[in-house]
Amino acid sequence: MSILINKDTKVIVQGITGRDGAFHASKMKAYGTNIVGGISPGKGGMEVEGVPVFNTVEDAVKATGANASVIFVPAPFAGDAILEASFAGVGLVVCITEGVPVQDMIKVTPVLKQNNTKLIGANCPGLITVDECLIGILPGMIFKKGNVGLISRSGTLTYEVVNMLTESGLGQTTCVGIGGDSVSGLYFIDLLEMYENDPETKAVVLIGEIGGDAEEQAARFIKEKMTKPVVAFIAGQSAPPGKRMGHAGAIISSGSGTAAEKIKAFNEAGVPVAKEPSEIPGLVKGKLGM
Amino acid sequence: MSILINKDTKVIVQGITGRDGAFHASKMKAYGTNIVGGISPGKGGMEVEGVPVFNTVEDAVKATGANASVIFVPAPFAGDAILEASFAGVGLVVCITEGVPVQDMIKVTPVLKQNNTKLIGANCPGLITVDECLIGILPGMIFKKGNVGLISRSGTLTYEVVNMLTESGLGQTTCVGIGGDSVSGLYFIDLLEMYENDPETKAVVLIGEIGGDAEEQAARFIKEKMTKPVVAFIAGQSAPPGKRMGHAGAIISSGSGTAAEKIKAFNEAGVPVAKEPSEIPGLVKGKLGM
Amino acid sequence: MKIHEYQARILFKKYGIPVPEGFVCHSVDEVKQKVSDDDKLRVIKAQVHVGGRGKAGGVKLANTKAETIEKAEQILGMDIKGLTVDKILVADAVDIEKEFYVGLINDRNSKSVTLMVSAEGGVEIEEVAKVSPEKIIKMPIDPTMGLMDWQARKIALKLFSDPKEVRQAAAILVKLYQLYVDTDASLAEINPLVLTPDKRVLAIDGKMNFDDNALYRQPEILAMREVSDDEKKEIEANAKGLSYIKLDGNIGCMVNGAGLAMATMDMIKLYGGEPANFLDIGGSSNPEKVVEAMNILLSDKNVEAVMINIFGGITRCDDVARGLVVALDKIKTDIPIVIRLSGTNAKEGLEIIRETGLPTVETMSEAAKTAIELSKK
Amino acid sequence: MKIHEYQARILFKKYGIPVPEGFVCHSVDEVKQKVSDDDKLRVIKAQVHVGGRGKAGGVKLANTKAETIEKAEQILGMDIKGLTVDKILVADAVDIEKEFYVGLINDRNSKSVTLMVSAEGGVEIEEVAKVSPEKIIKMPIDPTMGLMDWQARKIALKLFSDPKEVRQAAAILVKLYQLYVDTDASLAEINPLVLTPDKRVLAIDGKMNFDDNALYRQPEILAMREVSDDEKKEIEANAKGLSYIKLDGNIGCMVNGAGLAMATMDMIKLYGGEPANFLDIGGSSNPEKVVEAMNILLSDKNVEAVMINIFGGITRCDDVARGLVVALDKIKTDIPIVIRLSGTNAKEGLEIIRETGLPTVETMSEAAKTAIELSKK
Repeated sequence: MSILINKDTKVIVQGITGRDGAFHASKMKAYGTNIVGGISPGKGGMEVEGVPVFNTVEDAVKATGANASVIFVPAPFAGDAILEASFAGVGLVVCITEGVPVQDMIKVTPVLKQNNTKLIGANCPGLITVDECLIGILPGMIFKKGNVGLISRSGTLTYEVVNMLTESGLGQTTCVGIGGDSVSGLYFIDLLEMYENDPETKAVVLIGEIGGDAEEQAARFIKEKMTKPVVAFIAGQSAPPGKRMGHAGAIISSGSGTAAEKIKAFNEAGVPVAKEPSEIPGLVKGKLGM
Repeated sequence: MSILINKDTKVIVQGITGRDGAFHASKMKAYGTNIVGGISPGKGGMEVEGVPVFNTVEDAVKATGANASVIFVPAPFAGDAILEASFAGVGLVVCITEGVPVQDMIKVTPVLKQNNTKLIGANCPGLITVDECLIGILPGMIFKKGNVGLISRSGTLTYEVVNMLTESGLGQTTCVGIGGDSVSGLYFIDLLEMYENDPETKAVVLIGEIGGDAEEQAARFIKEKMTKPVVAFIAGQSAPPGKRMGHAGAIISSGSGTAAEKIKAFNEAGVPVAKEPSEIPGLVKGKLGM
Repeated sequence: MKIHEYQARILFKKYGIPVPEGFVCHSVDEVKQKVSDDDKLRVIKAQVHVGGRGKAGGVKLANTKAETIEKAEQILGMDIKGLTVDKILVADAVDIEKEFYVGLINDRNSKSVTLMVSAEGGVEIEEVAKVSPEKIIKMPIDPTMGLMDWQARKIALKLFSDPKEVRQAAAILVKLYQLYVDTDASLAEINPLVLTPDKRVLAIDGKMNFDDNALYRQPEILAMREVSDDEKKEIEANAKGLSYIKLDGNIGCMVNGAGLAMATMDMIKLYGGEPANFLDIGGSSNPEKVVEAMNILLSDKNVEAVMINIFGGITRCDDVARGLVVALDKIKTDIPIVIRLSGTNAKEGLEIIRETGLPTVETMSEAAKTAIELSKK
Repeated sequence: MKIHEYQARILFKKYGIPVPEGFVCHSVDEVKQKVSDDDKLRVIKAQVHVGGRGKAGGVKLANTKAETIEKAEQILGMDIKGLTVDKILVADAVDIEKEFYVGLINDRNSKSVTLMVSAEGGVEIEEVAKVSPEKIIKMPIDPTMGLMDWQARKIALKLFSDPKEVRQAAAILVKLYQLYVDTDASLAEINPLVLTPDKRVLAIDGKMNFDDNALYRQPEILAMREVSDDEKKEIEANAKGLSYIKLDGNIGCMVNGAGLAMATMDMIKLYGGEPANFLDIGGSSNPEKVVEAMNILLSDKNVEAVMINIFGGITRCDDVARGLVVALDKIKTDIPIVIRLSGTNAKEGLEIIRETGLPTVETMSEAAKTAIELSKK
């Protein structure tokens, strides 16, 4: 078991003829992901990295039965790519693109709800169900099959933590990078609920950062609804207020969204918060009685 | 029985503090319509024609349980008034206002669907279930309780026909003026279906005019789905193409929407079409074997 | 409200829809001044609010400046279906590889703005619709989302295959929709939209109509209005709350309500007469409005008899009658008038009118017959 | 991106949101020139990108022209929280009957633009939110319908009761929302929105921020950008695909990935150091980018040691190492550097770097400790 994706997931790549799209399509294929098609308007009929190209998502879904899509198109076109996938009935859309305007994300939100589409991102590294399916730009080789779930607002920091987990013998079920933008698709709570219902996942690592109150909401959710142990880390404890720390969503505004508030919320929910990333594997092992 | 409205219908008047709103509120009340409230933002708490005024439709619905609304606000605000009523959960909205921009009507259409709101109009005289409920600006005294249903795109022409029906002894169940705009709420087919299902209605008079193909669609519907007799009249047989005959929707464009096409469609569906309004009562009596 | 091609081009440009270079001219002198000296293929097009100008000789090609001036001379002043050409568009002619049709309308059935495209461009789309409707692709547009880029691409992919052409065409569709919605249009056509041999996608001819009910919030569009004398009268009437359309017959009619006004015209025709106009005076019994209406009606010199047809509803016939008496007293005319009142308090109303000696009748058909007879005297 | 109050006023005016008369001045001379001779109450406000200017003395009232000049002299050149005031807004002061707060933000939780209003205007809304959150009315706006008039009226009715005031306030809300969406704003505040004794509703102070990710399609907004020296560096870095924020410490850091960069700063702090910056170089191993990043980093004269922290994912550490070696060879600096590589092919990468003699470590904590030590030498 796993959450969101597995070996049966059929993936299409929107923007497959672009540099990043083509590169990561080949990487995903190499990992074993079932890449069934790519989209590039006017280039339907071509092949890229051995993958058939379609003009529209609708064409691709009709021809291949694709149920997941990953988006590599430039930021000005990413919102529209999400809409196209959603209206074509794709159930899971993963938007890797960085720099998507917030209004575009706000505009897609009611459409996703109406069409029952799950979105990961934008501005995210994607997700992986270890040894089954990798969607996005995650480095597959650092993951190892196991029982830890991981959700993160970050990219390389996630890899750092996964690497530590793997090296300490803690394999993973599904790891999800939900992205660093302020308005995104699935968020901590949505995924925590999925992990809670996934028999294979025994513990969850949550990597938050400054900005917003998603971590506080997650802490409440964990306290009230979760039976499985969660270990957290919050990046940005030393960040000054009012400055956007790279990620569009990583900003302390009007004094709210600080790391201190988030750590306090987790502590109150009985969730241990690692002081530095290298503490995480130990905390997980402690919770699992290992 | 009847369609759409009856003695239990609770009606609010949007724009009750305006000249037309106040005048017709009193006329409707005098007819026996259960007018439970009026709307005028900032004038909540007042009374007009003995009717309590509310600031918003939401307030009025909460306080009175209103399930129908009639709109008398000026054209630039009519679209918004429809939206307000629809979002407040009013099931039937009757928009009397003339001159509502088409884009405003197009914008309300998906909202009406989403909120399950029935709209009559805009640019219509309203509707009446004889001796029970009158919503709009129809002259109540010309109607008489009976078994004929009537649907019309026109105002005074409707009164003319109703008067003839009444004088010839043919009373009515419910008469609906659907309005003369090109994009409107309920249309011929919607209402024909209701009449077909109303046990009290024995025959239907349909008054169409040039423009669009709603009459042709109605003819097809009658042929395929209706068991009750329908008699039709089409205004505008002598109208030149390309000219808007008063009603925004009454225009023959690109040679389509002519009276001849509509009459042909009705003839093919076995619906007798009166050459002049005064023929209508005779045709109805003939169909009813009277 | 209609605008000319040259005006549609101005709006197209504002929204970034590419059109060939061109300008409008009102006289041959202006053509001489504005046309550059270099030889190139130009097209000279009559700017009139009527279809079929091509067949009528209102569109001509020219290779040189001299030829352009010559053709402009031929077209300016020309009569096309009763309209005098008083302005022309002089535009660069472009080489055409393919022609397409693109149109947006307010569709009554889907109750939405509907996009129509066809690979059969450059001809009357109504013809295509009749002969081979399957060649027109229609897509209703959800007003809450507007025309989304992916939808525009999907439609563009039905006409074009090269990615660059698809991109150009899709962008034009999105821009045209935006223009349409922003200006409360009721029709927007690009016919033809062309692909040039050097793979540019261009709007060669444009047509736009606008929703009269929305002009109050479209000052820029309203400023583009150019009206004929007949239209002036219609617009004046509108401003007074009257709805007037001039027709070619000799029986003037004045009615309350648009449907009843149409039925009245039909009745006149049914009994062998010819209506001179459509005239809806609306719902009030205000004598001033009746005076205005009569003045407009009688300004048509073809009118030989007048039929007044009023149904009294909420406004009772006796009130209407009193208004009519006051109004008709103010209007000095020899044209015979017949008055028909029906509905609430019709008897009382007719009584009031009869006292003044004006001819009255009780049914529409009688009124029509009487008016026709009176017109023949 | 932030703009000044005087710039927000320009946008407000463009959208028909009423503001008192006023103008911006960059010098006392300009004030002398622009202020009219008549005596009236004016307000002189420092235009700086920082809150609390009122408390800092950056807002003053004046009754006469002479007084206005005097107050302008006091404010121009003033230091507010480290920022020098180089422009002021001189505006007519208005009598105030009531003050309100109106704000629009992008709300992360409802994933929508959210309207917030409060009858507690004129004070910091964050204070109201903390002390009495029930006094703030919030409404998420459906992006497909926008802020509908009836919704704006409903909200306006919570603040005003007279129909005319409700109408004015509702119109302001709708216009502010339109402005917000049209310009890709991320914050729009009117604080206070006031009711004057003569029952006009006016925007007295305005604040707007914009979504940096959307500036590519907002040329008009981008043209309003006024940046401090620090911000200039950040914007330059951004243009090169780097994300840089200057801080006050002495340990420069260069990291791939925003989350890891934050964690690196935190780590330095955890071990008693002070980070000099946030610097995310993104995902590539391109030596040019590393050179650019190092140049920006070292242009901060406070930097006494540099910590490079790279996690190799898809881009392998050996490739990154080769890039680093090339880049560091180009940069001539005496500032000590410690490099930490982790992830894919970390060992091979570290080996390559060690060959060049640069100090390398294997863990983040070790890297932080080493950098702190090096900075003290």
